[in-house]
Amino acid sequence: MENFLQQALNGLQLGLVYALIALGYTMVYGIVRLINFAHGDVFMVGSFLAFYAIERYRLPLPAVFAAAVIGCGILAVVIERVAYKPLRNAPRIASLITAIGVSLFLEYFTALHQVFGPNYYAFPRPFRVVSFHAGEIAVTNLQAIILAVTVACYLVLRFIVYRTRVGRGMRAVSYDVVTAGLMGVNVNAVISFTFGLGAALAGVGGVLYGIAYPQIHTFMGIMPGLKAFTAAVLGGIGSIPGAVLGALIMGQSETLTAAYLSSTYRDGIAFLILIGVLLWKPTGILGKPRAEKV
Amino acid sequence: MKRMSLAHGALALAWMALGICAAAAAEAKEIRIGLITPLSGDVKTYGESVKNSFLIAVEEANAGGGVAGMKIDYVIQDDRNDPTEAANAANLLVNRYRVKAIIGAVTSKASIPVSDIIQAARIPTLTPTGTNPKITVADGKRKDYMFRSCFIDPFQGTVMARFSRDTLKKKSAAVLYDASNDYSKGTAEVFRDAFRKMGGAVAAYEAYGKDDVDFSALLTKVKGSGADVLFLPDYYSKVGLIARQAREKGLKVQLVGPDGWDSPDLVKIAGDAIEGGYFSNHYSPDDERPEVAAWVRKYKEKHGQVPDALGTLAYDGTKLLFEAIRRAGSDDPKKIRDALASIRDFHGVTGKSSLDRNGDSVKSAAIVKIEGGRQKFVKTVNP
Amino acid sequence: MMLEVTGLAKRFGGIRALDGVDFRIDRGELVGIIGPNGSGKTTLFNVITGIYRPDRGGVAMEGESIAGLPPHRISRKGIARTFQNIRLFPNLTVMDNVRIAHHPYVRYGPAAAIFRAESFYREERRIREQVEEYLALFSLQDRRKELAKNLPYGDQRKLEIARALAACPKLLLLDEPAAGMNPSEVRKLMEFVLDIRARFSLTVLLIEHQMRLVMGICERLVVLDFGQVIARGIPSEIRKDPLVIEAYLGRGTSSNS
Amino acid sequence: MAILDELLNPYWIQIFQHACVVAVSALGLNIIFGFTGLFSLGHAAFYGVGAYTAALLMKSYAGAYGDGSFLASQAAFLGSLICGGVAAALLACLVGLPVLRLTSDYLGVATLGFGVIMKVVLDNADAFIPQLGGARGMTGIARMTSIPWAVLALSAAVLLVRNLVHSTYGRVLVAIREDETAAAAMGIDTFRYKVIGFTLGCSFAGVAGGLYAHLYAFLHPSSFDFFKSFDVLMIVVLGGLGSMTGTLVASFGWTFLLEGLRVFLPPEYIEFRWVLIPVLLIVTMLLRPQGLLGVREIPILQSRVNR
Repeated sequence: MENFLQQALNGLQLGLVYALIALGYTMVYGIVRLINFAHGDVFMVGSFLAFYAIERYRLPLPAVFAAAVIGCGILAVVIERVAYKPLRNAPRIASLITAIGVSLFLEYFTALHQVFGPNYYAFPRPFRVVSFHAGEIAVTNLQAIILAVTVACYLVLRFIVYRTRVGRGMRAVSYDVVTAGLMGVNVNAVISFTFGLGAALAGVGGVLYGIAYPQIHTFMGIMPGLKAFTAAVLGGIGSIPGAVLGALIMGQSETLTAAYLSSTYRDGIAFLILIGVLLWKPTGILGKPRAEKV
Repeated sequence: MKRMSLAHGALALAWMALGICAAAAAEAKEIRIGLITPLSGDVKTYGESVKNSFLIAVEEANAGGGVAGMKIDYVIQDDRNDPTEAANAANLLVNRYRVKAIIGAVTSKASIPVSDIIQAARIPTLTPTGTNPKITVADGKRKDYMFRSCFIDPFQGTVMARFSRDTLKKKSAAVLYDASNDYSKGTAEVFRDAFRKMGGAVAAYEAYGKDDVDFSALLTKVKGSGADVLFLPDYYSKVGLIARQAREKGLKVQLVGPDGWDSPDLVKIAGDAIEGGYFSNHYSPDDERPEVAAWVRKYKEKHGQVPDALGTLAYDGTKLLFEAIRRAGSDDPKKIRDALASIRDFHGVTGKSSLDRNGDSVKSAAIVKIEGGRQKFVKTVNP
Repeated sequence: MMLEVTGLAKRFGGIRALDGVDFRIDRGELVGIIGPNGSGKTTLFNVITGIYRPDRGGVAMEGESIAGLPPHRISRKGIARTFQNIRLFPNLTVMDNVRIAHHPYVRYGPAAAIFRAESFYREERRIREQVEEYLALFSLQDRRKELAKNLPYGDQRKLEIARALAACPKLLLLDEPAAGMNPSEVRKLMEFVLDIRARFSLTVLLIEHQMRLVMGICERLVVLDFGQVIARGIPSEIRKDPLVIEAYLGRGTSSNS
Repeated sequence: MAILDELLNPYWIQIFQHACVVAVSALGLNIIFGFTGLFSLGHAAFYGVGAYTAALLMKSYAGAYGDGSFLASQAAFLGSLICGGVAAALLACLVGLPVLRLTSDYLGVATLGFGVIMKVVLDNADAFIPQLGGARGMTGIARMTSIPWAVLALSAAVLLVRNLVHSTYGRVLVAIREDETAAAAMGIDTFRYKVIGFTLGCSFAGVAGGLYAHLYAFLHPSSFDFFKSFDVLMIVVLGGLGSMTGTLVASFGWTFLLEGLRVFLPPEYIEFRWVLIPVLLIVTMLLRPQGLLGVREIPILQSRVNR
């Protein structure tokens, strides 16, 4: 039992990091119906920005987060302007292809020596990791920080979406772009803001990920990105609580598969769960069924 | 449906034309060799070590007046650690650039398709780092133009199993390996079997995936298994992460591993967690032989860091090939092949090696301990 | 008897879109279904054609129950329809839109298509001739190679009816065929519906908002409100029915435009 | 003469064959996505299934009968290609029956998930069938694919797609893409045809996989991961969804571009190859969102019954 709880705690840590990435996927999808495959790579950039902030400039932790958040936000807004906005009225698949293009570009471009370089870098720990023992279970201060930061981000996000003007704009645009535009919502600004906000969360995720799994390289964003995206779909893409729920399920399924079956099958099982859930609820656990108007 | 307009036809043709034509000129009194190495993709960093070392070896040779009176001309191709691209690169080098010999590829999954192509084209090729036995011998058939200047998977697994059992006196081992990496998987299997044969128990034998970063589930399992030694056959980047998480989980077992551990970055990633670990290597940078010191200095001068194992192996491999060309005294691929096959007791940075009848290197391994964040030479193990 | 609907019920969440609808249509009749917005008219069509499964009740086509069958099976029993919000195949040509409807009757297999057997050419020729007939009927023959999405609105409506006819139905369901048409177009449409009914010996059931159309051509009317039949009978009676007047005028949704 | 010499270089010939193989697979995805409108992100998995099936059969044939005569081995090759296609089709049908009930992006995600699962299976396949090699890759595959085979397979694929698309069956698939509800109301069993379209498209991938296996003579699971599915998707979209000509142009363009950059980029910029490719991809997409050719076809691929 202690073992199980310990494993579940491990899964929680992984799930919380996925959640931060999944939120960006779900918001962007909710607003422009785009699977933003470059999101995982924005997360990678966040990790690298934090890496430089700590290693080279010795910034304090809050400044490290700020650097990653701002850097990722700007990057995502630029990506949106350059690669997605011109295609907003084109077939949806066109922007999906440019998203894949942007993703490849970020991976290979940042691997150049002139940018981040191709190495596996050791991510410096900005604080010492200490374990606390509660009976047989070890909890680290790192896990506590990850939990606290993720919950805080989630609350801030909910506040923005449900309590602010721009959040109302986001909800309006996600409901109907054209009508929102007619009602005076600045659609372009709202879309840019959404990309920026999603990327900012990915930036936070990038910092936490670097601290938790202290090795970074320019291809590190692919799998967490894919898993987080899957989590968002699992929870019901477009739904904010859904993304968190999906991410927590992904984290648990991966860790428990590794613990009780074999780590080799962790990806396989995670996606089996995804397919199973979709067959049971075709729009994800918390996704609203989109009835077609006939 | 509309008919295709001229403009669109032209655009389409332009796309296709991008790939076609251009020619190469060859000069006399030169021997052209090729290098296939991953210069993009997830193992670019290994590919660059190999490229840097290869270039140092070429520069040295040319500065000394070339090899057997011929200047070394070279063509470098990227394989992106992708078997298809590696095969294309080999084809390009063999058929279009008409190289007389090839160094490459770096990873096993890229080296196997390369070995098939160079065998058909009869171009002697040497992989400095590909450890899968199937590179030189597949399905019982020796590819007689393919050689390797590093250990094969079984050797290191056996060495570390014996070291753990006999020297460290460990009774129960745990093994964590990457199931999608043949180097990791192959070494793990051999270690497991050898350790058992020597009377030890294998308490945990667990796989993970290439992109896993969270090993807590596996480590919790290892902790519960009561193993007193943990074998980690993988590259330093993964090993560093695992070691670190193991210490954070309060796991206090002896860590051992193969040559993939060799990189200054291992200590950076793992911190104290890797302290006291042992691994098998081709050489140790603080080995006192003059070749080693000279090589480390040269690499540091050029690239500002200590060379890793892959780079050092590539340097030795390239030198080995040049030695064969020198002995052949010609740029005839057949003669170079024969010379390669006959090399015995070649002295390189990584020690003395000979190529056996399968084209594989027979060489001793160094056991290295990580102490005070540095690699410390422990002893040499002969095959 | 062509179609019989008994006690049909369908709910969406808390809304009873259909709540025990009964009516029957005889062979060759032209019946109109009217009712205010949201009274369940289109849902009724969707349940009859199998797009929605009914919660309760039965639908019988020529005495055979079709309730709960998938749409394509129902279509093959001889029911074809048009849609309120026009659902053509926008990126197919006018001709291909109509040709699709022949699919259930095509007598060559995929192998014959791939190897271009004689039967393929024979059948394609036959289909083509028939399609030409339908297109001529709707004066669409000059637009046969245009993409459906590029047609003007009126032609799209016509094309949708042509496509439905090409499926060789016994019963044709028209969902607001006159929507968006001006009075002269509506008059032409009325004549046209009567004409095709005679020519193809059809039974027609139509939903319509425009009173002019239903009163002008329908032999009988069924009035829906809140998913229930509140009146049925010949147009002149319906016009005077107090329940109907209340349903329409009582809520201010006048539809006598 | 120099140009001819260059073009006949075995290197370009190998790339040409690879382009043919890619085109066969991409035509399959065009049936699935371009014509039927089913968003599949798992095409490479079926490519892999075909590759491993054909290679395994061919290898066991060679083992059972020795090298055999030329004709016998060519016939065996044809047989294993067909089996590769059939294996992919069977699996597609099995996967499609549940998964094709999903629509648009959800279908894409489910097929992507299937691709990831398939990669895990291939990585561990040696546990069940040692010859498949698992993560170490499968070796010892005969080089059977040749120019005639590649061209023959591609021509057959093009002909098949062309003849099918310009028949009532092709029209049905396109109708499903355009409006599934309306197609069902026209008496079309849409689910059945979705499964058929998906299965057929995947069988193309299977045959292409068999050709790939016997062209490169080495199979590794990493050649069939979800990234490779993206490659095919890019080709199909780049060429123009629903355009066979576009798929052909993009398949050849893409394959030759990847390889051409090896030759054209100055050696010191070789590592920029994969920086340039995504840039070209993005720019092309921005300039031609509907694909290079949109829905245009060269005359030979247009419908004759339409005129």
